Amino acid sequence: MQEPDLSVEIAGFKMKNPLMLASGILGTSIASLKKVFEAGAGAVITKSIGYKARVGYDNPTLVEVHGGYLNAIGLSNPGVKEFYDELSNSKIGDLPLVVSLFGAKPSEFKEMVSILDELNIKAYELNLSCPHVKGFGIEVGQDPKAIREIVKSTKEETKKPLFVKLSPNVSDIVKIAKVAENSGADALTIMNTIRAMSIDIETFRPILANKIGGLSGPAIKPIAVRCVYEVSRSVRIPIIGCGGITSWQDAIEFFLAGARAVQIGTAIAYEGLGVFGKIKKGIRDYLIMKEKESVRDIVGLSHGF
Amino acid sequence: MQEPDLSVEIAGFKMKNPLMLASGILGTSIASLKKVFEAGAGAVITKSIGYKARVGYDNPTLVEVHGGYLNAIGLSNPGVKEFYDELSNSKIGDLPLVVSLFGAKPSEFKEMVSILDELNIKAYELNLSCPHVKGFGIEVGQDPKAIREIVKSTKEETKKPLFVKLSPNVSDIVKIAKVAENSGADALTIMNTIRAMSIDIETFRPILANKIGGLSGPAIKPIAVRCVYEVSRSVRIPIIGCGGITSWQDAIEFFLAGARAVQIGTAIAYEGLGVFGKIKKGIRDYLIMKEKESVRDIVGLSHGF
Amino acid sequence: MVSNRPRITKVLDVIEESSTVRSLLFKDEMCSKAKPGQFMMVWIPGVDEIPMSISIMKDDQAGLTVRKVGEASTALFNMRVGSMIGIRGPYGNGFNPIIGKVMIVGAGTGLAPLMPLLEILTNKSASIDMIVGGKTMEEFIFVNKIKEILSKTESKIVVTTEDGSHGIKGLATDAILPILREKRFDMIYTCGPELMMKKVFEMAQEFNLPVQASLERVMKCGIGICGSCCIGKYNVCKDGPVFNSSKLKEVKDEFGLFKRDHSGKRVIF
Amino acid sequence: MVSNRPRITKVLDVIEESSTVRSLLFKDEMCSKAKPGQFMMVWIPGVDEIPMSISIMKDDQAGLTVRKVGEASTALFNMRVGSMIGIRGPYGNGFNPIIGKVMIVGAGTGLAPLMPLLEILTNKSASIDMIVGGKTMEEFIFVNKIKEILSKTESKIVVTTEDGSHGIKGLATDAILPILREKRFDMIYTCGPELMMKKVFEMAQEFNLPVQASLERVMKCGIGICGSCCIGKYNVCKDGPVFNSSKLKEVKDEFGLFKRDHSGKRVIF
Ligand SMILES: Cc1cc2nc3c(=O)[nH]c(=O)nc-3n(C[C@H](O)[C@H](O)[C@H](O)COP(=O)(O)OP(=O)(O)OC[C@H]3O[C@@H](n4cnc5c(N)ncnc54)[C@H](O)[C@@H]3O)c2cc1C
Ligand SMILES: Cc1cc2nc3c(=O)[nH]c(=O)nc-3n(C[C@H](O)[C@H](O)[C@H](O)COP(=O)(O)OP(=O)(O)OC[C@H]3O[C@@H](n4cnc5c(N)ncnc54)[C@H](O)[C@@H]3O)c2cc1C
Ligand SMILES: Cc1cc2nc3c(=O)[nH]c(=O)nc-3n(C[C@H](O)[C@H](O)[C@H](O)COP(=O)(O)O)c2cc1C
Ligand SMILES: Cc1cc2nc3c(=O)[nH]c(=O)nc-3n(C[C@H](O)[C@H](O)[C@H](O)COP(=O)(O)O)c2cc1C
Ligand code: FES
Ligand code: FES
Repeated sequence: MQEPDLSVEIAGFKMKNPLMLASGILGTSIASLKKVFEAGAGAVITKSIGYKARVGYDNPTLVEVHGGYLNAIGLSNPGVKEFYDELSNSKIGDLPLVVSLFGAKPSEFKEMVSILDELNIKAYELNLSCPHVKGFGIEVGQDPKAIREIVKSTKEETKKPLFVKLSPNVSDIVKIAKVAENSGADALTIMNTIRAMSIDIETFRPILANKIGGLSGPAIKPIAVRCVYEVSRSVRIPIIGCGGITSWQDAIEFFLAGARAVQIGTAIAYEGLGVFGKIKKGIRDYLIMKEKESVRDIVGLSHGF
Repeated sequence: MQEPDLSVEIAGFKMKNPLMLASGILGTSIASLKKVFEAGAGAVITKSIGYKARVGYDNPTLVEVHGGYLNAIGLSNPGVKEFYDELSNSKIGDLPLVVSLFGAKPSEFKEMVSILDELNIKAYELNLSCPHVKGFGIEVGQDPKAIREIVKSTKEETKKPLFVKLSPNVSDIVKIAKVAENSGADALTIMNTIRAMSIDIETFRPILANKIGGLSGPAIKPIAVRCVYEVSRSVRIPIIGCGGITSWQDAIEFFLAGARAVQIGTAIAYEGLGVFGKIKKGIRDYLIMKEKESVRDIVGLSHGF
Repeated sequence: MVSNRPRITKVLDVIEESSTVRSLLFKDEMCSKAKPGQFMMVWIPGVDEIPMSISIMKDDQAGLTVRKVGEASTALFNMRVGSMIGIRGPYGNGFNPIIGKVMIVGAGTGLAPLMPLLEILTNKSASIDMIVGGKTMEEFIFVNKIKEILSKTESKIVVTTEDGSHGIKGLATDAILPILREKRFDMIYTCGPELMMKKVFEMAQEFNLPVQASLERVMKCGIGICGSCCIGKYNVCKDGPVFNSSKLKEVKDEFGLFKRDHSGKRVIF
Repeated sequence: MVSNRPRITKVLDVIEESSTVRSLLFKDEMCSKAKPGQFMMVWIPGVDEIPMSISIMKDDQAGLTVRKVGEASTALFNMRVGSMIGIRGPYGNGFNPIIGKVMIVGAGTGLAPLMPLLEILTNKSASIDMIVGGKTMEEFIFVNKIKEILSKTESKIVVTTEDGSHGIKGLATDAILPILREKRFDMIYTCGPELMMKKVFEMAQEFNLPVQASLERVMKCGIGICGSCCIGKYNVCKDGPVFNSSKLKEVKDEFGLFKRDHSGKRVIF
């Protein structure tokens, strides 16, 4: 049997394998991102960058729960200008780098892209779905009009592919996904974390300083699979699956649901960076066992039933 | 130290302890419900009853996932008339019985209540939130107008307390909760399961016959805690917490978040009916340790921070 | 880690038991080590998931024996070597095999859970009286296998058919009375149509003998939470499928009288 | 089951180390059995959660030693017996204690992670040369305790103050050079201000001696996923806090040059 082809292509962006580092995990510096790439990721995404610097929330910003983690980092980031200084084409080299952006209004996204666009960035991911920062994430990601304006005006500013990252904290993710597609999104990342909370029973207090945070990890996987399945049956652009992927079996489940690539975040807390190699090997062996030539051959296979 | 008071009262319905059996679990017959009551529940809820009989979905209707279960039973029920025959005041006795109802339109709810109301039922729970049956649950539970009409017209038909069970599959559960409150709901049950899916990677198929089901169990607990916290800060009527409660610590977390009582479902799959006794004892010991006289004293305590 | 989820396995062998009954053999560690009388939920992808007794256990393999009845059982019946099925379980309590003189009363595919029991009992019991009932000769299953197993012990088999095409003409229960009058038993095991089991139970009560009967009800979850398999205060999937005499007494208002369909509606036997 | 979650514990004892430094003792099984140099995330409910070295381990108790600096450390400093804090960890790699001749260079609360190391080393090493630096006499902590521990072995302690109020006048690093010229060491351990550690590292490089230095960066998750504590390709919380010479070389473009604030912005030392 021939070696299966793990490469995938998303709106012209070719990746050697379908595994991406999810935004906000180890995405502070190019050095860290390179390390993740060397561990086996097909692409890496920076943490979400905003127009201005934000320190984010006070600690505790992270707490473990059964089956996952809550985080309320609060979109801490050094601002687009400082971040621009952090990057340089010589540093980036041929790192398959995606920059994640958040903002409150279309002009901010436009401005950020115009600053960054000369860099050797492969694509942008618009984070319209952070579940715990007022005015930036979810309020935007639930509002069709805001999505339309942001995607359209960002699209005007760059020729690079635009991924739009959606929130599951909506009544109908399919509707939102279609709006993003019709506004010019080249791919959809599904999904971000789910608004959640944990209270300490000894002190009676919410543990996160921000009280509410986003739930990630295995706990949300079945919800993410459902979102990928529903959306991929209703849009034409590629879907990047994200949410709780920890094993190669999880990754396969997302491909079958309709994802063309997958992102890995919280699994790194459980498994370390070795998780990329393990999942890659698992996908390869699975394709051989199922006599499939490439990852592409299993994308959306569950739709047939 | 005096024995703490575990009793709670919800819209005139007095329960000896704040633990309720969640709807759809073991709620087919009075004999089963009695057994759960004898195991230590303060109140028991029937599975959701509709106007007409429904066989529900084909199997598989249930599948385990990491941290919980997916189910798509499909609101199978014998219809209100057959169910009426199943009950009788002599059978019910003083079982603290709540009947769960689902329906597609206000007239169905009205009709069901008019049939059942003479029975020794303590309260109704309107299931406006089943996440996987078209036309009944979630479509209703996302639509403020439908909620208003159903709650108002059911309220006209009965003097018994009405609990309205809400779905987390909405953009803003607080908004929906306020609609239910303003329409006359006496309490809110928060929350039902979350739409989710599981695909078998050997056969490429969604496992549930209905493909999409509802996620319950520990995985959804932090989401339910968040919903209870947010809603209880915005409405005046009591909240009944539900979602992933498996231990006494979980129950306490819900009380602190703002729930006056809690429902237990999936935990029975992990722990059996003994879970009621264990949780009850845990709550009692906790109240003693924290020098609180009653469950009421800890409801919503986390709001102070 | 997650156990109540179908484990996909391939059918390794299909054994023709009669024109309407086949046994399927497959690899499944967990069910190969089950207790006799336990069952599994068998997923027939794209069709249904139905409860099936474990009729064969050997090495790391388990087997089921299915009669084609409706859509799901026919799909299972039509499976070939290599077909994929999903197995979860083993579920339920199973029979409690005792050491002593036992009677076993089985009919139709009710013999399926009795076969592993029989094998264990032959290693334990001094004597087994086996009564096998059926409508007609052609529908009989396992008779040769049973004879072979029983040949190892001081045991007896009685076969009854309603049309008299094999063994004694009549119902299995007709054959029991004379034996009960003659011989004292420590336990009666039974599985088959509920009305037959009810009769067995009543006769056993008369003779003051303990019974273990394996019941059937509509199953969805298989793990004791959905309530669809309820009989009295019990769930057949968890508290059963094997009911002993005292439990049978507790459910006397339902046992042999009615069951529930998939909607929960009562269906009179 | 879930380990990265604050374990609430009560402060059992508060020890005044200096006018600005206190040690808190509390019960925590896990941190009482940590490796020297590991740290914990300490939740001060309603205030903040900050990384703190484990400075005391005995029986089922652990302790921390905090200098009041900003809001969080002052809140911790002001805790009383009975106050509740939340502990998660132990985190990080910790020091690798060796058998042989070692030098330990500490300053300020940098001594905190060095104390458990010192106790282990006294049971292992033939000789310890301890250099303790500080601004002024009043700010010194642990000196008597260190002397007591060292008295058990063939060891030496050198104290330096910038104002000359105690020991040698000058920086800790000034005191090192003569000792390095005189004596050969198998390892240099250091914790304190980053510029001091940088100097120690450079001198050690000159003499071709291996170093283990415990670094500080802004920490949020503590478990190697948020990236806020990055230095080069490493995360201090997971790959550190203790960096050996080869790792220090790998991060030479950042070590002693800049760190990042809570937003990720670079801050020059
Ligand atoms: C514990 C247990 C063990 C069983 N063991 C065997 C066995 O070893 N061999 C065998 O052939 N059959 C066995 N059955 C019966 C089997 O599960 C099916 O009911 C039968 O095969 C017919 O199913 P069908 O869907 O093909 O027929 P249908 O025509 O769809 O249904 C026929 C009848 O089967 C029953 N049935 C259908 N689905 C279910 C279900 N999910 N749970 C329970 N009953 C159902 C209904 O009462 C229905 O009236 C067992 C049942 C139980 C509860
Ligand atoms: C591994 C490690 C071990 C440490 N051990 C000790 C110890 O044993 N004793 C001790 O007194 N201090 C220790 N610190 C430093 C301590 O975590 C705090 O930084 C210090 O107490 C000041 O915090 P503050 O919030 O009160 O001051 P602030 O005025 O808020 O901040 C002062 C400085 O502390 C730093 N800081 C604040 N919050 C954090 C954070 N979450 N993570 C890292 N740095 C932060 C910032 O760089 C800031 O410039 C350690 C730090 C690390 C990384
Ligand atoms: C600590 C942490 C920080 C995160 N920061 C971001 C972020 O800055 N931007 C973003 O789009 N998503 C962020 N996320 C969400 C992840 O990218 C991802 O969508 C989510 O965690 C679900 O995937 P997972 O279960 O594999 O982690 C963050 C998640 C975590 C756990
Ligand atoms: C098998 C099963 C059946 C259910 N059926 C119903 C139902 O009929 N009506 C209803 O309102 N909720 C139903 N639910 C939802 C539960 O009542 C509860 O809201 C949910 O499971 C979350 O609580 P848990 O995590 O404690 O199970 C069902 C849940 C399960 C697992
Ligand atoms: S099948 Fe669900 S309780 Fe028995
Ligand atoms: S503190 Fe988050 S990676 Fe180190």
